[in-house]
Amino acid sequence: MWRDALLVAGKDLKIELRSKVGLGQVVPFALVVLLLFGLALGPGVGRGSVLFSAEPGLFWIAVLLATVLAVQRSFAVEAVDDASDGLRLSGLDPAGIFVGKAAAIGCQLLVLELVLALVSSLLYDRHLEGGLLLAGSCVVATVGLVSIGTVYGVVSLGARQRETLLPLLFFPMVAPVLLAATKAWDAALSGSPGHGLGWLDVLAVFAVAYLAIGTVAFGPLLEDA
Amino acid sequence: MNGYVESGYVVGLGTLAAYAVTLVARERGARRRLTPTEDSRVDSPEDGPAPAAPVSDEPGSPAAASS
Amino acid sequence: MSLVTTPVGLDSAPPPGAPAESGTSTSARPPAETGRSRSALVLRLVGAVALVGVVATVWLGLWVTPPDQFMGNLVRLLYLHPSIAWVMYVAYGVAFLSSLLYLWPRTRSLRWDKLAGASSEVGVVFTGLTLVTGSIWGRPTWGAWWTWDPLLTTTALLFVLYLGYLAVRRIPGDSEVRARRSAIAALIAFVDVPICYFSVLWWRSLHQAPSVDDPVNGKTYIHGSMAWTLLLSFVSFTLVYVWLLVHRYRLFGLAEREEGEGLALAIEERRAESQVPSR
Amino acid sequence: MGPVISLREAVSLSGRFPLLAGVTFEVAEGEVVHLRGPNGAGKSSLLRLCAGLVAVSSGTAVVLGHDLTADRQTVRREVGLLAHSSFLYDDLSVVDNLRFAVRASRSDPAGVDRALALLGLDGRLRGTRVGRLSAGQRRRTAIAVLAARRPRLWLLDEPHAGLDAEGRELLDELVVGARSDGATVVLASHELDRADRLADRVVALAGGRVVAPAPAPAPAPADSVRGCDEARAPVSLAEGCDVA
Repeated sequence: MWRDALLVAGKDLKIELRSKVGLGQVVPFALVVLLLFGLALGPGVGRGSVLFSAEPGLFWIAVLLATVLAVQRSFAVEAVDDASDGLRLSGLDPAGIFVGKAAAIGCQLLVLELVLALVSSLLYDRHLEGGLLLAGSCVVATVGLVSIGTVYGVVSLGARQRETLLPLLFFPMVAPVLLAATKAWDAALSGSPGHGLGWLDVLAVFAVAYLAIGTVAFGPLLEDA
Repeated sequence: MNGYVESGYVVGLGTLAAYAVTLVARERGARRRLTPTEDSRVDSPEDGPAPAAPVSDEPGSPAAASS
Repeated sequence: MSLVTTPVGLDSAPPPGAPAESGTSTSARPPAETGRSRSALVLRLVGAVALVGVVATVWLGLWVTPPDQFMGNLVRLLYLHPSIAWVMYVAYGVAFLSSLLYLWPRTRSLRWDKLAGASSEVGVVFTGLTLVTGSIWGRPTWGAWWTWDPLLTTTALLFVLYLGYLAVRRIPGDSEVRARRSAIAALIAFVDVPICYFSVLWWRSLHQAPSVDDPVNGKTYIHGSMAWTLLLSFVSFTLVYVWLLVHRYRLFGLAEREEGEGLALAIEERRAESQVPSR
Repeated sequence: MGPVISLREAVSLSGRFPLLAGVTFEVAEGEVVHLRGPNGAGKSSLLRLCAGLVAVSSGTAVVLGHDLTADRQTVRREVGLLAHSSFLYDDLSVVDNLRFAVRASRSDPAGVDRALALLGLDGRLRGTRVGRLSAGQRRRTAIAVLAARRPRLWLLDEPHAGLDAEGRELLDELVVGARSDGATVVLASHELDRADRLADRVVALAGGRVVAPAPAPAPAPADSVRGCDEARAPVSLAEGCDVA
């Protein structure tokens, strides 16, 4: 299973490096989202401004939106001229494909989160503290996001109108992740990481639950795509 | 009686009644579309399509299959 | 095969062959077919009792029971909102259970898939109503239609979650394929419910002392007649749920039969193409 | 070893449309079978069924000893399906695509270079991205994937489509080579004469059913490898003997 996972992840990342869609399109998209938030919520600078206090939430909404794009890109590669038979025909172990694809998207997301963290702290004038909790919540949240993202990616592979189905399925599911990750970041940035640890547990529960479900459900779902 | 209570009841029960009526209407429509030779045989699960492709969906029929 | 302890009305899942009777709609049209199968009769009974129950609840709730010292007449919404919310959770529970039963190889049958679909759709209707009655309750009590109350926020998430589930059910495909995909989607959605609830509850408790007068376990003094009305409303709305569930289930059965008949025709036409009398 | 493919009244549905309406079909090991039939007769569906891609709604289907009604996944590793869509990753180079396919199906990695040579893809084309190849070259890459994996069962759906004259010759030699390797080939092609020459047996399909298994076009004793006496020595995948 792990051998196949490595193979698929390697393949996806090589495609990503070659085609530069992740860095070339998804990261800029997330940056634009941050800018739009800035325009929408007012230029205020300094501690009192809306942007300052909302920075964690805006960061994580941008990450969520980017996740959907990354998942859609990852499965668009598989479904060339609408034949998703390639993956099935490859003889790879479905759980391996799931872990491989999730890991590949996860790597791209972590890079994206790093870039976004720097840019958002710049844009919203909020310098980063409590780095450990920030990074920890990023990793755990990303595991949850990519697990459920990959599962719903293959579910919407079958649907013809898959561009609109994936967001509809994805966002309600990851509401707890958005909530917990934002609160964890809030705690870290406001200098009291202690409060954030509880939220880290919520993220962990979510990540473990959907990593397990994904490994089991991906095979049958791929068959039906 | 304050307006909120009435509006709550009207909206709540109104939607349920509307949903009930649509369900019954859709059921009548579907029944009309089925072949007019409405045999009395019960649509027990074995009533799959032609034997050539018996895509039957469950083995036994519920105990209460009546005539 | 014994059904899981689903409400009695369902045990005799009336076959679509049964005559279409008027159910609770008032037009007492004489049933077209003469043959009246027993299960259709049970269904009518459930429908009638549910109707009577609801009417009684409304009559008691609006006129008979006294207003509450603190909330005044607002308490009358208490006979509507909690029972609708309760039915919502029952509907999703039934959908979850039947999806599990469909996925379990031994008890696998399309009947569970139809049941999960029917119960989820009825569940979404009740979720919508929970939101509406909840915010109507909230407007006079907390001064705003939406106050991010933990219960209502989770309900809103459920609403969108199961709309997504219904969208997954509509993805075209073979009935077995569709059934399995929907069952898995139902499991995924259902696992999210507790996570959503606790994270939202915890999130709200950070911002507001949880002493908000929660409509479900309100601390109002329950006067004798109030308690009875509350119980009556729970029972009658559950029966309404059963009645709606069975009708929606039968609709799936009819749609499946239509599909089945189409299939027989398709196979005949296909055979004709080969112009050779099939051996 | 029993028949490589054995189908009894197999039915496969797409939604409500019966692609195959009861097919009885059997192929022995090492045989080359040519499926003939008009468009929509069910040729592609039969190939996809044997590759384990579509569910068997009813009847029985056993391929390479795997019962497809129970498990359709394990057979895929031993089967090579060449279909209209080429299952290639546009952003990866030709050689990367082959390496991925070979390692995914746990085949012998050495087959990659030999396949590239056989299909004339080992020069400049080797490192170019598949996305930038011409349709013919993409087709050759898809065939090269099969040649590299050397599956025990070749299922070819319109293999000659999109190939130039030289490509078609190469494909025919590959089929002959595959058979001499002990593989089994089932191909559906509109190049009727070419396919008939390659095949030991022709099976006609119509309306999703086998209509009349026509007798083999020319008596070909099983042991003599067809084309041996011709000027060119056969291209055998095993030893990779050079093309005269």
